[in-house]
Amino acid sequence: MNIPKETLMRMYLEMVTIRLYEETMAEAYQEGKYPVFNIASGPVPGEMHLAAGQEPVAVGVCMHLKKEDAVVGTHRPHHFAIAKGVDLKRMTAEIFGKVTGLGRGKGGHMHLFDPDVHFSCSGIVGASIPQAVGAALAFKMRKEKRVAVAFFGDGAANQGTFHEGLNLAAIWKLPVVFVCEDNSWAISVPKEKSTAISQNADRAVAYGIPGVYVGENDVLAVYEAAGEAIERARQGGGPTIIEVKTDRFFGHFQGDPEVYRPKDEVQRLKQNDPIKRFRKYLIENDIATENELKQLDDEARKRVEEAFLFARESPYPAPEEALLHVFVE
Amino acid sequence: MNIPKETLMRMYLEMVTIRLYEETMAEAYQEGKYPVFNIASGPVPGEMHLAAGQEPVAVGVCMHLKKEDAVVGTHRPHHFAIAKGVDLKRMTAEIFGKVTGLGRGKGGHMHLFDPDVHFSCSGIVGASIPQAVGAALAFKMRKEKRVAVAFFGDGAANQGTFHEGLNLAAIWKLPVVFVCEDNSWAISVPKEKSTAISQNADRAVAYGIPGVYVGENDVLAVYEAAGEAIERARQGGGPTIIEVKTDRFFGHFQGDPEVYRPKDEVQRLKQNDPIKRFRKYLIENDIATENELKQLDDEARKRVEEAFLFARESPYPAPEEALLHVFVE
Amino acid sequence: MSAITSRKLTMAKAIAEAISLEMERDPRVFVMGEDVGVYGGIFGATAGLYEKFGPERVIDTPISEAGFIGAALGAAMEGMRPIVELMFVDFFGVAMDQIYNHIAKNTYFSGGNIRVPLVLMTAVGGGYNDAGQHSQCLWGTFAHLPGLKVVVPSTPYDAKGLMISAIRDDNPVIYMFHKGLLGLGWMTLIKDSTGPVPEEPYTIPFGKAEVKREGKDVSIISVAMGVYQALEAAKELEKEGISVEVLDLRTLVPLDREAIINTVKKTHRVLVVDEDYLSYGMSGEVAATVVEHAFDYLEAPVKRLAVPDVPIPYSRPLEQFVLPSSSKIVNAVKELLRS
Amino acid sequence: MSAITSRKLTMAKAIAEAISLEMERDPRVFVMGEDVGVYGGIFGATAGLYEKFGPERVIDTPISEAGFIGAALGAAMEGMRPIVELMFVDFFGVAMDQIYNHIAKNTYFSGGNIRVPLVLMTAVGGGYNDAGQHSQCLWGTFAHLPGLKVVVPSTPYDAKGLMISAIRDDNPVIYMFHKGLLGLGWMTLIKDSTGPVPEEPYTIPFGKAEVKREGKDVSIISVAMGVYQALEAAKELEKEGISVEVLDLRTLVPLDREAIINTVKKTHRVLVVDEDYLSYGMSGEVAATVVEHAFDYLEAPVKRLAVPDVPIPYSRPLEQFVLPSSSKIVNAVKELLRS
Ligand SMILES: Cc1ncc(C[n+]2csc(CCOP(=O)(O)OP(=O)(O)O)c2C)c(N)n1
Ligand SMILES: Cc1ncc(C[n+]2csc(CCOP(=O)(O)OP(=O)(O)O)c2C)c(N)n1
Ligand SMILES: [Mg+2]
Ligand SMILES: [Mg+2]
Repeated sequence: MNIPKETLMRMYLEMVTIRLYEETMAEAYQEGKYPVFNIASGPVPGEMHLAAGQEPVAVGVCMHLKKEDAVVGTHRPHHFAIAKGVDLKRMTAEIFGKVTGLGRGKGGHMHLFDPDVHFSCSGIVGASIPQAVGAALAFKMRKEKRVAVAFFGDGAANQGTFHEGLNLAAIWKLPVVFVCEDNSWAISVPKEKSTAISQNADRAVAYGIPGVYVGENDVLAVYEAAGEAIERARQGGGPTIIEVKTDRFFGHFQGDPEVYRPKDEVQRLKQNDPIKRFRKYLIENDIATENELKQLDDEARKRVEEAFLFARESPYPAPEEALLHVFVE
Repeated sequence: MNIPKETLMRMYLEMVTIRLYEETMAEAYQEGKYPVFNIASGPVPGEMHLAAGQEPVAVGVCMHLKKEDAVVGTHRPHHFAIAKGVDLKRMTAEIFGKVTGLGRGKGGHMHLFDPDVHFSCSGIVGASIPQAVGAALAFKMRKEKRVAVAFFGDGAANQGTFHEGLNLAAIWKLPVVFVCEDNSWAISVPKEKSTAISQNADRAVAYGIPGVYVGENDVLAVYEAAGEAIERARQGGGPTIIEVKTDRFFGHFQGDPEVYRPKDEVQRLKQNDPIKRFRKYLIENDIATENELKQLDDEARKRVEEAFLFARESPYPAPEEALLHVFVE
Repeated sequence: MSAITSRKLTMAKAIAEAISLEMERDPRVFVMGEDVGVYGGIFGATAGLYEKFGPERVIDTPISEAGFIGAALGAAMEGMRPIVELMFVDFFGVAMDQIYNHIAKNTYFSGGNIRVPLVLMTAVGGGYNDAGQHSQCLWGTFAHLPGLKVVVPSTPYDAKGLMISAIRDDNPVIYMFHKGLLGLGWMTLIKDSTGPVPEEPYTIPFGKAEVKREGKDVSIISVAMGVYQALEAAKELEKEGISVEVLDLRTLVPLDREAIINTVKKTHRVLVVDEDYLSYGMSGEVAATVVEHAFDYLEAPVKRLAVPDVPIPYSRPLEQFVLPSSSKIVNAVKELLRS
Repeated sequence: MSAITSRKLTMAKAIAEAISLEMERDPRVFVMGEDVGVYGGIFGATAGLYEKFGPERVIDTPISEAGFIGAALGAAMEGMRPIVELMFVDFFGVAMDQIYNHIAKNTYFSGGNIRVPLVLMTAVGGGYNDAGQHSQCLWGTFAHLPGLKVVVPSTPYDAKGLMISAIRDDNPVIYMFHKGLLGLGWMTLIKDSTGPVPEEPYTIPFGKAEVKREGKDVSIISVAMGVYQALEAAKELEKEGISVEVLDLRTLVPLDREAIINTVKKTHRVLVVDEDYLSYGMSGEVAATVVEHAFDYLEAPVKRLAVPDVPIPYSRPLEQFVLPSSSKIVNAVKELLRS
């Protein structure tokens, strides 16, 4: 692969932005939850699923997407949203429940909708798949060269919607790419206890479509596999399923006691931090200097800080707004 | 395969019984629907899905089953029920809506429950699969050497329950056999328009289980494939999916205009009538004489006639019975 | 609202015509579902569309309701206006998550930024011995969950106008047609299943109940088959000097509470007729509306005639026992007048 | 009913204890669901069971709700007594067909020949900013469809007794525990989420509402969190000389209509408090019951306080605006007394 430097630098920037975003969110989430951890308190209440460690999947795929391509994410949506170019300020404001948020505070962290960049997500495991299929159907019906991507987890791959969605996409030869994040866990249930075969990519056979397993949590490997699949989809070649081995650094949600997880697992996973590795790669291959990367680090920090500042300073919606927007006019 | 004559004769008897049953039912269904075909009139109202032509699947599989093995059928359930040994009189009475029916007239043709032989079915496409998985789970938990079979159509194989059920059975290594009847149609939708690959048996790969496609509507071929799968299940070897090419001689339901079906298709399929072929096989291989088979034909006719007579002569439930049996005491 | 017409159509044809007109008018409109193509829909609601618009806009699907209903949502969010058929409402349980957690909620979660112009059409109703997985109405279930408009036509005229309104609505609509009212050759025909339908497109606003018959002694409030049965009963009761007002709600969401209150103010007595299950459903909601907002006008307990909380049984005497009918309505009205 | 006890448990522990006792007593009882094993259930309803009974009787499942809930049915039909957890009730839409078309109907379709001794337990309720796919109550949805008993405990004591009744019942039961009442360390703690629970097994009959507090001016009828809020409000109102009766329905199916009628006969005024959606749900059913059967005793319109037909929003001020609370109850009661 011959990837332009600009692209590589953007990948780095996006990954760092995601990581910083998630770490900043983890802190914000803790606010008001000390000494008593109460999920309902603080500036960011409710459930919180963070994706630190899983940056390569989101970035490696979304680097190939245009603004008008559609992405449907999951309950753990921030990395996808950021990689797809969702307005970071309004996204953060949404997560803070503010009226300036993408959904005026109605959706929160699992319900981020940015129609400008065709991003949506959902708190229901497996729900993304048919919806991305439908976006692809719309594109195909209108003969537009647009692509839809459904992200979902290894746990979601055992939902019925996986089967139905992949079959529909295959028979209709739709421009959609299915991307499964294999982070080995669905909350406390390890993949090998939930999934009859070791790789969901092998389930491609059941739909007569290509299936690719990316066995390392590496943005370049993802980028390569995704590039091919997205291009094939865009050219009318139909769907692909890509599964990527990736790592969840945080608990399933913030506050997860993680009793089910081997004590040292996270520690071990972090040895293989995909951002650190990518950084090293960029430097060792003389693609970027420490200084250049430092600049990107700073840029990422600035973006994240601005987004959180915007969110914090934004007002809450008026309570009566709760009654609006069940329907549009 | 060395199949005892007794078994072969039973296969023939069961197939003939099914065929006669369906033909007799087709006639009974027409009663009261002439000159105006009104689905609500006559002694057998409502929808009616008949399985003439599909006898080999039901018989080839159920011949291996014991009374205590479980079978979950579909919206087209008569052949499975007969092959599993459901009480023919009470089944027919149920279809006639009589109080002597299996469900005292509450369920009708799509809801036949005979706990004595562990038979059930449902009008919902794909619903049989998880339920058979559950029966198998019960057997395994209790360490009983019993097997469950889920029957379903080629159309049902695109339901989410297919995926979920097969995955569950595979990870838990349950004693269940999945049997897909490929009659090429789901109402008006041909299999090639609904199913991304040509054989659902190949979807076994997605669950790491054996998959077998029986390409001819032949009771011996089914018997052989099913025997192996059921024996494996019984011995703790886990699930199998078997798909059988079979033929639907009637419309999807009685009254189906079948506009979607090539004019001569049924005519053509009947050339290959699995019962006629099996009859010929038995005679040509000197397994049975014309006379012996004639005796079985008569026995089948007697069983069917008795069942219909019982149904016709039975009383309807008292209207107020409608309020009973939502719950058991 | 539209020119007087002498052309009569069945409700099924009226629905298909509405869809056809809108497909001509708007290239974003398309149909998908099981057997909607060559077959023309099991209940004829898409008859002729495949021939006219071809397989690209009239799409036969596999039996994957969660898949294709979810896909309809995805397409709607990308600017299409799908009409998706769920063959029988009774099958909703395989696709309900896409319906009520996504189709019904995405607009709200997005603070109004996402439009979901989607019509989910589906067959409801019993009376032809198809048992409890093929005979339910379930409008109460859908009306309970916010985010879907719930439309239930009772005449061919309304069916066409409400369907056009549904297609043009930028919000998701569940459109429930009653099998017994469609005018299908293979169902028990009731005379009002064929009725005058203008050829041109027209809309009927949601949330406007219709007084189908004026009366002063008692109000019967219903939808779909219940309206038809109420009108039959009203004729019967008229012979005995009882004057019945019949109100057809037409849409459950939005619910025309004002019309409910107005009819109570006039007659002071209410019978709700509901082919859906009795408890926790439409009949309860109407009764509650009456006691909340028209309490002072009420002269007798509200009465409810609905399926008595049992799955619809198969056998004819059993099914007839649990379904509303005009003779049961006659009796209920008489009881109501005695109380 | 049982000896006086001073031992206090959270509702979550009371549920887990009930299950544990029944698993000891009856080898047919087992548990399955997502994260019910090592994790002990996301809401702790199965805490300690895995350690005690092992992976064969406390089974972690893949995220395949239609699959494993359907499997629970199959197992129940073959003589087991599964307790299956649907993590949040909001997810019902992926498995509803197995639940309401099969689990709820097989007994009826079989004319009583099939028993389905199955408990579907699930978490309900909001108030902690988890938005509309994780905060609903939806008991109205389940209570509308015949064939399931619907249990909604409000105290640890009831939770244990009702769970044991549910497990021993030969019919399918949906058992809905309110997240805010479980006594979880990571939720807003309310004091009654910990309460006295006897150690021995005991049952509480279904269909028996409980008068939680006697009063004479107005009746508040509710379940789960609403009961707790009503009791808080009653204390408040007492200070102003208003005497409130609080009725906890405890089960929606069967519904104790007699208790509803009796309380109306006593107080003549009713407020229904419902954390489920307003329309076509529990509040309507209770109001309808009152106007059908206690009309002559009613002195004011029935009032309803429920989620106003919007999906539960995320942001705190929005969510607080739509959920019932004790202060809203206080206001509603005062309005009711003015009318
Ligand atoms: C239909 C449904 N079932 C269960 C849940 C609860 N739940 C939320 S996330 C999750 C685990 C998902 O695992 P996976 O798909 O691997 O994604 P990951 O959390 O690992 O990113 C579960 C069970 C849900 N949200 N929706
Ligand atoms: C969930 C669901 N969707 C749709 C239907 C309507 N329906 C009944 S039978 C049928 C076709 C089934 O095809 P297949 O599984 O191949 O079985 P066959 O009828 O060919 O025996 C359909 C669509 C249903 N009963 N349930
Ligand atoms: Mg995972
Ligand atoms: Mg078929």
